[in-house]
Amino acid sequence: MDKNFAARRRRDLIIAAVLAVMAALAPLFVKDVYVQNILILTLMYAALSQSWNILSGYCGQISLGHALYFGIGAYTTELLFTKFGVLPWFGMISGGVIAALIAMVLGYPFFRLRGHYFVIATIVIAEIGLLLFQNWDWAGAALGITIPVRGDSWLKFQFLRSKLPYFYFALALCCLAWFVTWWLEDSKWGFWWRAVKDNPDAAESLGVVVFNSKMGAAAVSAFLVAIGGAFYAQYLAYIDPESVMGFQFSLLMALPAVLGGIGTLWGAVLGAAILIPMTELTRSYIGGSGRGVDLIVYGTLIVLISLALPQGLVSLFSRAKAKGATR
Amino acid sequence: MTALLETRGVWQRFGGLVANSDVSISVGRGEIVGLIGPNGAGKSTLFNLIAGVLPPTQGSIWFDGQDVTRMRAAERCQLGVGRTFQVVKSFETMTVVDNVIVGALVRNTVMREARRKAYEVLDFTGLAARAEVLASDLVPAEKRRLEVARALATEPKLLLLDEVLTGLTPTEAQTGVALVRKVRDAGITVLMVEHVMEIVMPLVDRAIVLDLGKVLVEGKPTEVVRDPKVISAYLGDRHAVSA
Amino acid sequence: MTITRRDVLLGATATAALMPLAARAQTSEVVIGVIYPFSGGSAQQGIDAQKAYETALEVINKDTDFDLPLAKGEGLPGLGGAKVRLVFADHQADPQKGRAEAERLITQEKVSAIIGTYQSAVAVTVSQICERYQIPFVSADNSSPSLHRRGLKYYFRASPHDEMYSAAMFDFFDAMKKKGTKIETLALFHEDTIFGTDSGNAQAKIAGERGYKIVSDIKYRANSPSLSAEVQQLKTANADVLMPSSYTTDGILLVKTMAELGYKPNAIVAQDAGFSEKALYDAVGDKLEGVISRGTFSLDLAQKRPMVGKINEMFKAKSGKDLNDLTSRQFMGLIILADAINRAKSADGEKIRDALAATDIPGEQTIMPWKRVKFDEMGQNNDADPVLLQYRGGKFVTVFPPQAAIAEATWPMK
Amino acid sequence: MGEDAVTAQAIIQSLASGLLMGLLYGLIAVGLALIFGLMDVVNFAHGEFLMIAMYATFFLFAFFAIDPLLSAPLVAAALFIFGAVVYLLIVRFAMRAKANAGMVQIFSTFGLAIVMRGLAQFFFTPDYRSIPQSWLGGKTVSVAGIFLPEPQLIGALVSIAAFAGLYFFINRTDFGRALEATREDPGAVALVGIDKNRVFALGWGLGAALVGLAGAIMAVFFYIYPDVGASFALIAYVTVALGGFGSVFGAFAGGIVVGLVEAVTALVLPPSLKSVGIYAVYLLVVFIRPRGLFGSM
Repeated sequence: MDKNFAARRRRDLIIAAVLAVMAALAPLFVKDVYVQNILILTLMYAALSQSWNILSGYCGQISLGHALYFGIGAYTTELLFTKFGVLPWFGMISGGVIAALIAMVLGYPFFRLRGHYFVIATIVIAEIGLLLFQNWDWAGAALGITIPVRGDSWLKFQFLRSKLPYFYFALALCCLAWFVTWWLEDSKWGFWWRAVKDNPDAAESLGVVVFNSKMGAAAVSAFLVAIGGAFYAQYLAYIDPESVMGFQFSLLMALPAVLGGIGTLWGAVLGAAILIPMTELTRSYIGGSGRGVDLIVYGTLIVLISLALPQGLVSLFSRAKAKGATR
Repeated sequence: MTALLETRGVWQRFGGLVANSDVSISVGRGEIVGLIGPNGAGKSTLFNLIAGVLPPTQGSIWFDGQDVTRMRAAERCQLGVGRTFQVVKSFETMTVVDNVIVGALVRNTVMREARRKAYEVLDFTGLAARAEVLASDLVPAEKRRLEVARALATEPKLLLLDEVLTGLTPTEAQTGVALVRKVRDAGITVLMVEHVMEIVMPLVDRAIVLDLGKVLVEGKPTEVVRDPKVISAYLGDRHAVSA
Repeated sequence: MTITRRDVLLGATATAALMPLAARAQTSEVVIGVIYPFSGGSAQQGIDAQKAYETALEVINKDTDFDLPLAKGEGLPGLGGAKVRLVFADHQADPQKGRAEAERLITQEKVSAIIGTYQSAVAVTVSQICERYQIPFVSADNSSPSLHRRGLKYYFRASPHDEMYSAAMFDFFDAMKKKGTKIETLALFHEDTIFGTDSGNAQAKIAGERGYKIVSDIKYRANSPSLSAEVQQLKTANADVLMPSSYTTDGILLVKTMAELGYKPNAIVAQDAGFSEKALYDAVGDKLEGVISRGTFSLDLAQKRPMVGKINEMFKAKSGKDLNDLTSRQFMGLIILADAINRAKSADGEKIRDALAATDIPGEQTIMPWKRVKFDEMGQNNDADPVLLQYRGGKFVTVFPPQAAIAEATWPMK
Repeated sequence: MGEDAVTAQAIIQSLASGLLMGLLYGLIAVGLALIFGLMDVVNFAHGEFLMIAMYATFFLFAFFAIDPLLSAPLVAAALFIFGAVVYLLIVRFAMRAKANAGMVQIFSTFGLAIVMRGLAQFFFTPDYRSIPQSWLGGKTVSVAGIFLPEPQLIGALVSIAAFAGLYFFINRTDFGRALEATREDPGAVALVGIDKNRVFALGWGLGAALVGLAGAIMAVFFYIYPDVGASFALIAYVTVALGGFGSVFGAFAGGIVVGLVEAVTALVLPPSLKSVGIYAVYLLVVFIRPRGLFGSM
């Protein structure tokens, strides 16, 4: 039994390594920048969703307000860069730390809330953040911040035409988020989180400090999401409150994990790999009609997947495996 | 030698309702103590006060020579108080062994150690064959057993059992009784709450009877069952007698 | 007739594969990317824009006898009669999506230039991408003044921005004051987006310079469920002129709420947007008799220039609406862009850019009341004169500036 | 002195407008509260239900010249059917999910919201509609300089009547009792021969009908387009959560609180931040009472 478990962990790691290498080689074959852009977004949302999954999937605290941390990452990086000349690499880390701190401060009152009260509180706090940035003149208010792009530079993490640096950063972020999840899954924290999600009272009786567990999950999750936000800001070279803190980001972080399989190691990656190219392609190739057909397709898919596969697309794989095992 | 667990003049009030009034009990090391009483006697409240679910309104609770009155459940667990729940609270989406690992992590920070410990406890409680099954797929008796296994994995000095034997078939109850003895033989003190006297009396070394939130009688089970106060308390509660 | 996306894709790939780069300059068609919101809250603007561009395309590609660049004869004579083809893309009001679509249009569809975008935030990222790929971006209908001040080489805007519009409003106030009308206090009412913020800032600045007192400066959240509190404050301030910068939705709610709370200002001078939309007047036109909106287009021009009326008919046949401030700018934007491509005699971005920079079209050869089209070093046309239009008896009448006006402004409004 | 009078009047006007709007918020939100109370499901397509109701009112007006006041019952009836159908086609299956039940509910109704927006755009075009002339539209009652717009005034009365009716219905009718019983123990009612699915479908119908009523009144003074629901969705959720999920009276109280807080915030902060006031009050309330004002603990 014990060996099965170790073998499964090793297998996951090997699959991830193979996928990462394959992804790293993809730009050799994909020269089209439009497709490269889709790949970058897919990797970014996979990373974001994987990070969201830590708090909401593993620890069970469903947040629909992670856009707040995404926006904080983006704004910290770009405010530091444009106002004080701080390199985005430092800004990125600062953004992550600030987001983690804010997540913990918010955690104090928030983690007393349960169920829908918690979900709505997360939506509301992100909305407050959005409104504050929208009215904060020093941070550009609605006009946002345009990042001056002067030329290719690793130091400033900006590139005129080449998408490869962004691609590899997104890939690295995705690998990092996946690896953190993989590592935490078989750790004290991972077990605590799942216990807290399933039954906080029982967890408490087994020596799990439920509150601290939630705080830990929130901090890790917010940190990684903020790094994603910083990346997005650098990639876009322009941010405004709506386009980095809008509710749609909170949803886009949750959706891949939910569709792929919430609280699972592979759910977020699988979900993003299907969802993001689909949204991009439906918009590009049927969205121009102005008839809303892309919305109909997209929405129907969400309804169908969530009804047919409540445990997400990964359950297709485990089902197949379970069949194989009984044979 | 001091008692392992002591409650000193514990009161618990819920609004106007007094659930425990001036309860002072003690549990010695290596004992199996039964906490019994009719419905509404305040057993569960006292149990929860000892487990640290909520602090008492008044009085103090001492464990292993320490005042734990203000400690939360998780901290008491770290000191060596393990408990089960009357209504089972398994981690339904986790496997049986993973459930137990959560408990084992209190004393083992290295995952490999915790896992080894978990399998050890599963062997001890006779659940080893079900280790890889999801907790939600267990039958009720197995779930009760899992509760005990999880608590044992925390390597407690005191194990609090909340009606683990109630509602089981005679055979299941027999296995349960055997398990409790085995636990005591392993050197763990047991405090068990039971509603129905017949099941526990042969098992416990000492029984404490609560009625109307107060300690009514305390002593050897054979003496307690014959005590007229106990009989009248239980007679007032027909339900228990017929059960 | 619609060309499916796949056809376009196949076509573009085939073209790219079969022709060496040099030969492509002599291609028989020039592709221009058009980026608008086609889904989401402002999809209607995208759909209207599409009709305006299709109208312009007809003028360019077919033989018409308007006094517009490229109207006579078919296609672009400078490229051997090459036809212009448009590729539409949906940005859903999201700067990231706008950017992705711009990149796709440039690299996959091989567009020679891009035109768009309605939302200013999207214009920011789209123009950045165009700059990186050295493809001209024509900002047809964005009015945010910050757009052309970013040192971009490939950015062009033929129509006025909000500072020019606002200046025109204050010129009008000055003129009215000279005639003895009392205009001392102003109330600003603008939404919290780029458009509203820029507009509000510009108006506050000019008001300060010219000695008008702003008694109420209300920034509100776009698409709020209620504007009662805001209107209440406007009513309390009771300024001589109310100056709203709102899109259609909030415009409708504003006017209805004003009526409900019994607020009737002496005059409303609006920063276009919602106040040039048919939907707004369908909804609350009866309460807007005498409202003044800035614009850069007026159907009155048809009296002087008959082609304006004819082009309006062409557009109306497609969309069921009259040309308005937005759709006229979109129409003109494409004509100006196509004219530059024609003069560049090339589909190459850099050559088109140089041709755009050299543009000099006299005002008479546009459908606008402009002096001419000539871009400054930042790509802004400073000769695009705004006009002020007053809504009277169900249509707009030009009331300012005097050279374009066909009537005196009615003040106060009814 | 004169200044003060103006200010006092402005404050009273703000509070009056806030109260009227609040009662409407309550009416918009109560369907959500009802459905949640019945079966612990939050309908994330609630804003889109409102949108459909507004379109229905608009088309009844545009094609048959039926005034919104008259069409309100028709719209409510249509929404009743719509709500029941949504339950039978989607929510019923969402509730069967063994794992991640909460997630499945959230995202299946959320997906439905996107589909509804897409369909609205497809069939009704994204153009902005509104009802230019109606019996109530643009009319105002003025009392001592305080203006009470008739659409909102009637809306507030309808809201109070609806809440009273709902109270009566839940407490005094057989179906209401069945609803209560099912909510307390869906397993047990099956034993008494009540079909759980039927009760739930009717509950969804009733919830949707109430939104229908709200939509018909909103259509008098609000604009209509496919995304209009988004403006109200979050307000409705906050209203329900503030009052306490599942509590019909809570939705009523929550609506009033939201309306008043919105009005007061706009007096003290820049109006663009007025929803911050609502959100802050929500957070404050749930930090003190984690189940909202009237939620059961």
